[in-house]
Amino acid sequence: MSEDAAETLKIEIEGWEGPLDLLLALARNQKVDLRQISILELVEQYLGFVNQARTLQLELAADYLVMAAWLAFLKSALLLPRNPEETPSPEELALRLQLRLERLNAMREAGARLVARDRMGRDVFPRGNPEGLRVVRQARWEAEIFDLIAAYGRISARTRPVMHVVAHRDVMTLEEAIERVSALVGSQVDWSVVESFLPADAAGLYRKSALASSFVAVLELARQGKVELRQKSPFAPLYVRSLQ
Amino acid sequence: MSDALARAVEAVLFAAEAPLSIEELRAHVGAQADVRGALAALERFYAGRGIELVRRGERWHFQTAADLAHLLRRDREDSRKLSRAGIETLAIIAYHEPVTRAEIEAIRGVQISKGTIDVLMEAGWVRPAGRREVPGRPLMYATTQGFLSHFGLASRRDLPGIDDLKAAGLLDPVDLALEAETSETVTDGE
Amino acid sequence: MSDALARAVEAVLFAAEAPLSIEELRAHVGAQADVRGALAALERFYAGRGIELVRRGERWHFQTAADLAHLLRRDREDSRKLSRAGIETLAIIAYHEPVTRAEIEAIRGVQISKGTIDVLMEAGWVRPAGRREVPGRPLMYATTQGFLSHFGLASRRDLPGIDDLKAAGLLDPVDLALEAETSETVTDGE
Repeated sequence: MSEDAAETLKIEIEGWEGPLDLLLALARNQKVDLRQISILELVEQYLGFVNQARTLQLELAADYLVMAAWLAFLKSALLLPRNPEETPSPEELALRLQLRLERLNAMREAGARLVARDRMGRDVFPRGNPEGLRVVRQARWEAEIFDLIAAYGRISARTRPVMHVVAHRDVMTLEEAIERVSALVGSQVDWSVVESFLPADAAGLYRKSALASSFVAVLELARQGKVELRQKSPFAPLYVRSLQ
Repeated sequence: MSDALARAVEAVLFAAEAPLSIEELRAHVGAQADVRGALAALERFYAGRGIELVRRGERWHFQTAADLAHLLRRDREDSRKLSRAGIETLAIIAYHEPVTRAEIEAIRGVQISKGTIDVLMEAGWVRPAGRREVPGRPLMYATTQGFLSHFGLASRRDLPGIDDLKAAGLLDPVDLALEAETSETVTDGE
Repeated sequence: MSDALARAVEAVLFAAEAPLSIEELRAHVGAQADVRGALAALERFYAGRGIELVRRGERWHFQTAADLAHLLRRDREDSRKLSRAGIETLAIIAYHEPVTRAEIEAIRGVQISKGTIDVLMEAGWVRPAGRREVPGRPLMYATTQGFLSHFGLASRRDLPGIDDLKAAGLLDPVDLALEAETSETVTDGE
């Protein structure tokens, strides 16, 4: 390791971005194509740097020491009589290291060429005051005539005075019942149950209606003094007799 | 005037954020430069192109040719369906025009937002139609020719009347309509 | 290609605030227009002038000629001064995309701080580009249209030296390159 390199390294110790970065800098000091690099020489330089840092009592990050240990192992593996069974071989490990250095070097150079290009806003400029392009969005509103008419129907239905329409049912009105009972009661001499005044064919809802109306009719006729009523107990048959 | 100078003035004017005076141009391209000559050359060069070099007072700048302004804006139509509030409001205006917003609300039984009538005006179906001569002089609304043609109507008289709506079952209160479907003994309640 | 069309494309590109694609240009000048032909004509027309028409990715825009930078360079500091880590990371993404953070770290030999990629994304040069379908599904990164525009590249094929790097196998992962090398050695040896 040359004196010069050691001096440089001493000064720049803060600047390295990790062991691979340092290795690349050392490799470039060999001033040969990275493909021709001597890995052994590189290992010597790296270990020399680490030792120097130790003697200067500089604090080295752990990854530098890990790399130093690995390189020391690689060095001995490359120098000692090899065990052919051992994989990966030390040569392969050395090649792997060399490939990694080549890759990092390639990207470092590519980055430098990239940032040296004519860059927008630094070397070339877009128009300073563009008029700008405008997209004018227009809504095309859609509705069908049926939607319109149905909507009006809906509003009218919603807001017209509410009319409750009761579906028509067959009923016997009170007037009808009074007439019937008045006519029939006169033709009977003895007590008769209310049900006997209902139309013979009355059935279902109509019969219920007729019964209710006839009941109210006999109450009305009794009030008028035209008939009298008799019932033995609550819910027992109700008897009617003419008073005339 | 050299070609190199015209190129320089061209680039400086292009990149400038505001029109530049002769002095400002000189500060970029050289104090001794025949900037006026370069500007004249550029003016000729760009005459009739999509870009023009124009003078505003004592300042110069590039702008797009005025007759191409229509290309710089692009219309895009999105088709959108009218909301329920929108269609109901439109229906009320069509059947009752001219009608104020308060009257529309009274008929709908619901308040309408400002946006609802705006949308109908944007669609070109509704227009302001004078003011009602009552306190506050509220604006009245009516339908347009565009409304008639969109809905395929020759005139507003073509809108189905209340009797037509009733016959079509469109006026049935909801609960009755329901009963009509479930029972056949229903007769007209009126 | 008509002169009228070249004028129209010229005006639209000139007015645009960002590079435009063929489709975007068509939206302004007419769907059937031979925009490509017009662009070629404009490119020839502006060659060597102070303004140039350039393609960046699939988009086109006008910019000042690079050799006039000295007239235009603004006094302000380059606000996009990148750290060395930033430059290397950007180069690795550009030459290897799409690439994961672990792959970037493998090439650089150090961990990259979260901020490094953030700065590149904030500059608009790098974007997330899906996930690698390996355990952990790491995010991949790639460059953007803005990257091409900023560095004056018509496409990624214009990246400096990319063909040589590819031919030398320097853009392959180390393990792949190693396989190639060792298999060669093996065949040599036999």
